Amino acid sequence: MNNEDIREILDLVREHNLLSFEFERNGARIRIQRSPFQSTGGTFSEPGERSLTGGETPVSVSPQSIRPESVRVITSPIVGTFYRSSAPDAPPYAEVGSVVTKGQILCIIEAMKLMNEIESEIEGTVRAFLVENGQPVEYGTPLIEIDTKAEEAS
Amino acid sequence: MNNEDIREILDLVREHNLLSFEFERNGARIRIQRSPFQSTGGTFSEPGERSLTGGETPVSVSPQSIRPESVRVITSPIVGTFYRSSAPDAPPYAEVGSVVTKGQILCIIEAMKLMNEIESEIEGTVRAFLVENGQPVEYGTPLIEIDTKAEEAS
Amino acid sequence: MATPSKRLFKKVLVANRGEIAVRVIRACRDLGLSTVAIYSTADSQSLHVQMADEAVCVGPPEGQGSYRNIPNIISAAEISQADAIHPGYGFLSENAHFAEICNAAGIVFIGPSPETISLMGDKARAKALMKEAGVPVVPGSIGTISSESEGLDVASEIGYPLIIKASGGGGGRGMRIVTSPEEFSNAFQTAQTEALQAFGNKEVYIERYFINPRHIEIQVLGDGKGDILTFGERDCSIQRRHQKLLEEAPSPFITSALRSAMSQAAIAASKAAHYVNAGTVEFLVDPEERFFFIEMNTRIQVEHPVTESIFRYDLVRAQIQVALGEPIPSPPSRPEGHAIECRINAEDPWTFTPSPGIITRLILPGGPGVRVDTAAYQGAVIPPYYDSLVAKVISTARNREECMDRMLRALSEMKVDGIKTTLPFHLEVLRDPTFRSGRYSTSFVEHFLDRREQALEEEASEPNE
Amino acid sequence: MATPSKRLFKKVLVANRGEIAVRVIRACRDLGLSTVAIYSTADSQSLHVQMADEAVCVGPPEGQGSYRNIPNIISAAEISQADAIHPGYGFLSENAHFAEICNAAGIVFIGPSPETISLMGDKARAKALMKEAGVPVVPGSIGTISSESEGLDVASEIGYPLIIKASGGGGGRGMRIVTSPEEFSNAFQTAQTEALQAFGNKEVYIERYFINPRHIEIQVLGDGKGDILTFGERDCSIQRRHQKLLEEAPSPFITSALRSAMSQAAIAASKAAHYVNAGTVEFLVDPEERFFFIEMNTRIQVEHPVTESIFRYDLVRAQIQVALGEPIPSPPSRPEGHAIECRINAEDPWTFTPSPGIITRLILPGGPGVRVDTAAYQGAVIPPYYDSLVAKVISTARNREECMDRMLRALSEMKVDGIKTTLPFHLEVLRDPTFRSGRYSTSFVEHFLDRREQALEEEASEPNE
Repeated sequence: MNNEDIREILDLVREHNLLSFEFERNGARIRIQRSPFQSTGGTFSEPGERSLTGGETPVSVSPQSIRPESVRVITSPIVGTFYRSSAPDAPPYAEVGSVVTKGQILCIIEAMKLMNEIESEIEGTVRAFLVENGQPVEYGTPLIEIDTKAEEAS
Repeated sequence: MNNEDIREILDLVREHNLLSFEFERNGARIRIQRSPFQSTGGTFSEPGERSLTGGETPVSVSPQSIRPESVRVITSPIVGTFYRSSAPDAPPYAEVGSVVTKGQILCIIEAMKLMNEIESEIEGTVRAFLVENGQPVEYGTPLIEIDTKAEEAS
Repeated sequence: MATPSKRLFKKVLVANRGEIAVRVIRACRDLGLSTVAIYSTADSQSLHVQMADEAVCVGPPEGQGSYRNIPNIISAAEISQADAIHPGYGFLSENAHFAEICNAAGIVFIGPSPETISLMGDKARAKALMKEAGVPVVPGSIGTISSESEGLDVASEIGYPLIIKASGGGGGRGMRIVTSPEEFSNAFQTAQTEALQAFGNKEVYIERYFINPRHIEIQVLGDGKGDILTFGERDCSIQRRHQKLLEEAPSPFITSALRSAMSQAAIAASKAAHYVNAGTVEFLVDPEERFFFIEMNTRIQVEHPVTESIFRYDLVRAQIQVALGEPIPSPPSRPEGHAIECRINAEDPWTFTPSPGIITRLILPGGPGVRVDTAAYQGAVIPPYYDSLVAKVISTARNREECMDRMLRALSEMKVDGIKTTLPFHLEVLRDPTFRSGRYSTSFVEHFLDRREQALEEEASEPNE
Repeated sequence: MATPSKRLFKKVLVANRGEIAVRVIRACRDLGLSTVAIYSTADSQSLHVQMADEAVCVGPPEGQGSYRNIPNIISAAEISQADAIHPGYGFLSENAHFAEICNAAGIVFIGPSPETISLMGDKARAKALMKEAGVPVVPGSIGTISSESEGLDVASEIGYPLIIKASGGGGGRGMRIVTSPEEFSNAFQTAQTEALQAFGNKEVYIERYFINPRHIEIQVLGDGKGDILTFGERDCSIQRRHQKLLEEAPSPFITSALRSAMSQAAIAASKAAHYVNAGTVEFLVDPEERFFFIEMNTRIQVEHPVTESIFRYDLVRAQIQVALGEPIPSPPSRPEGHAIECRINAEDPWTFTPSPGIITRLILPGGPGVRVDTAAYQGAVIPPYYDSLVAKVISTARNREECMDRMLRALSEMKVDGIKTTLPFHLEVLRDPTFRSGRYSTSFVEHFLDRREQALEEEASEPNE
């Protein structure tokens, strides 16, 4: 089983609106649990349910595009306001295309007047920013995509 | 088991409107849970739902056996008490094996002190009585099986 | 549980379906009585069937063959040994013949006597009796009108506008409004023809027609021992084509002097009819606060919960207790707070076209001051054969303002998927300034829908900026 | 809707989940305030998230990282511009530090002051204050006991049986019952060790231990203007291992003289603590009708609806109104009728093992006199991370007998599939002669379960005839 398989399974899980899915190859065990609501995605997205960060559920897979498997997504570990630089007039910590190292500061999340620096857990190249400067983020909001392969290639 | 298998299973799960599905090959374990919604009939048979005539839903198919297609079932057109004869000491109108003609009286259903004669709508041989003498019946209760082919053969 | 050893009856067959069947089963349970549900083949999965102790299928989907099928229903009571029948509302609830057959079969009919039902079912006889009892009735012909010329004479006495109604009818059919003598002849003939077609009886009568009246009804309860209890009024003016959509109690319009006068009239009306058990005396009230008897409903009403909420009184329980010959509790001398009921129907909220189907998702409102009476559940089917009521939501609060806000909250948290419902309609009504002011009449819904359509048209015709 | 132009706050963040979050959202809606839900990643489909105007994910499933995560919750209020926080019960509701941070951040904490929370959180300080205020407290040591010999001296003053309790604790941990001086030494050491392990503080104190007491609590509401309103008592004696399972009001045991005395004591206790907003003063009442202060809960209680039902008073609404600085309505001078609450938990009904999972079918009870507070819906998940409460069912009726019967009816019509619930336990309790007699104490559940097990064993050992 490779990443391609996993991706395919994840797509199936989403497509079939599954709540849980188990699988074993040897001894061939499978276990499926479906949601009783059969629409695809967001059955419960009601007018009332307006998430502050655009209604994204806190999973580390961005829905907007299919990512190469080398891409990792940095998600917000806290609730607060996302900033790309330390001050309004300061340059951003990183930009699309920036090569980043482990432990390098990528952005700031302000919470309770404190500036929390978010460090990269991996080495790679910044592929995309998923949140605008100054936007509120919740726990788990996808922030930045980092391509680990692109870094190696560069 | 490969991805193709999984996809096929998932389609089946959706098609059959399952909530959960388990499966094991060795030791052959299977476990299925269906959704209570939009299925055809009967998921909601609860202990509280005790029908007077033994919990049978008023469909003209007896659950106890698979019937040859030549067999027709006479169901009760009214609510009342089922009798096989016109009086306690009188002989039954028909018995298993009796050859009956169209319009022949098969049984009586007493309702509001009135004896309602139930006539056969078809010709054939009585294959079975599905209700005991003196039992209450509701609208649609299967009463008598008539085999139309057996009659021809006899 | 309360199970006195010697009771007049112990098992009640509920000759109805939907929320009212559920409501009656609940009251029976509270009293320690067992219950028998009846159902059509379309309702085998219905909540009332699941809830009752026993259930008997009485016929095919169409009400005529099942819920109105007297022989099958009586027979269902016999085979299940039910010794009482509660008719609910609609179906056989105001059928004097059915009540008579129950009596003949030794089954207690939970309601008034067949004579009372029959008397009140004949609108002309009922009116004459009320007049005799000193209850103000809508000015109109004494008895039926046989000819056009007689009609014109009566009309000139009553004055215009007037309305021609079918004697045997109800529900808006066979009715014609006449605003001037010139229109009379044509309207009279049409009404007769419609009456004949709809009710098999071409007899018609004439009444004054009110512009912008309120529809106010008084809940009564005859205790079977000669006393008539009253429970104030309900305002049922929010109607569309004579179908009530929202009711409230007390009425924002009725003063305590008027309430007292109307209650006295309702007692006089009930006593004149030797009334036993729960009933409702319906009045029209004109803008000058004059009230006129329209008719008496000899059954529990759909909207009874608003009265129950402000009196904290279980009317269905009391119905059964009266039938049992047991004493019923006295209601408090005055109600407390305000209550509103919204009838959430399986209908398009703006065209009111029925929308039967499967409820694929259901979230009911709850919390303090919110009551829901429903037979709906997630996965339930709303069949196309019967009325389209899905749920009654009742809010209760200290005053009308808080009650409306609580209802808005309750309806906005209610979710029904799979079918269309009137939730959007009710939400807009509850936000409408005229409704909120309390100054509305039976023409409210018509005007409200007109205003709404006009606003939408204006919006559509505005140029995009 | 009621939206005065100048209000102290307009948007309330509900720092909780489950039914109490739903309950608070409802009260906010009724008052025209907008709401922000917080949720853990396990709760993204929860009803409180669906119901609120906005929702912010504050952390992973475990409560420590989400519903108890102060920085994330304060930050969620900041990014959503919520200007008030309602803490519900449990989680951060009695965390003085959290209330302080709210204040510092300019967010209104809907509850008493941090000082009051802190004072009442320290059981020894609270007891000392109550003693000073003339409120009878459970006889025991003044402050903590530092040595075994000091403990033995105090014990001989109080008399046996007695209980050794952890100063910093609660919920049954670090507690030891001692019936004679011989047992004292061993129990003292064990209690100290357990207290250290559980609360990081080995301090303990000694109290008289009551046999068969009743657990009675008085609901208070400090109006913020110096007045303390009381709302009678709730009887919470039906507990298992200090977990309440069923509550009722009024208590079948409390006389009106005792109620009045306890209410006066609760007022004295609240005034001594400068109490503002809703709170509960808990007492033990011995069989001789003497009552003793145990502790004060500085938040809304799970069982508040029974009080709401008999007083027809919205306590959560009043909490918010007090925090808004608005006047609150006066409660009626005396309650009406009887109310019972059953906590239906997702647990095995006899072993009380939690039973998380998906609710595959849900039918909630309804009709007159039945209230349901729940965050459950068909298809909802009961996650394993939090308390197992599925729904609170509250029945209200004219008297206790009718109230119990109505609850029996309500619970028997409630269906929850997919998980185990305590419905069978509650149904049996409601039919138990001792419970029905009203003569029970906090040991009821233990004895009830023993009786039940014995009956089952006898049944099993009987020879088949």
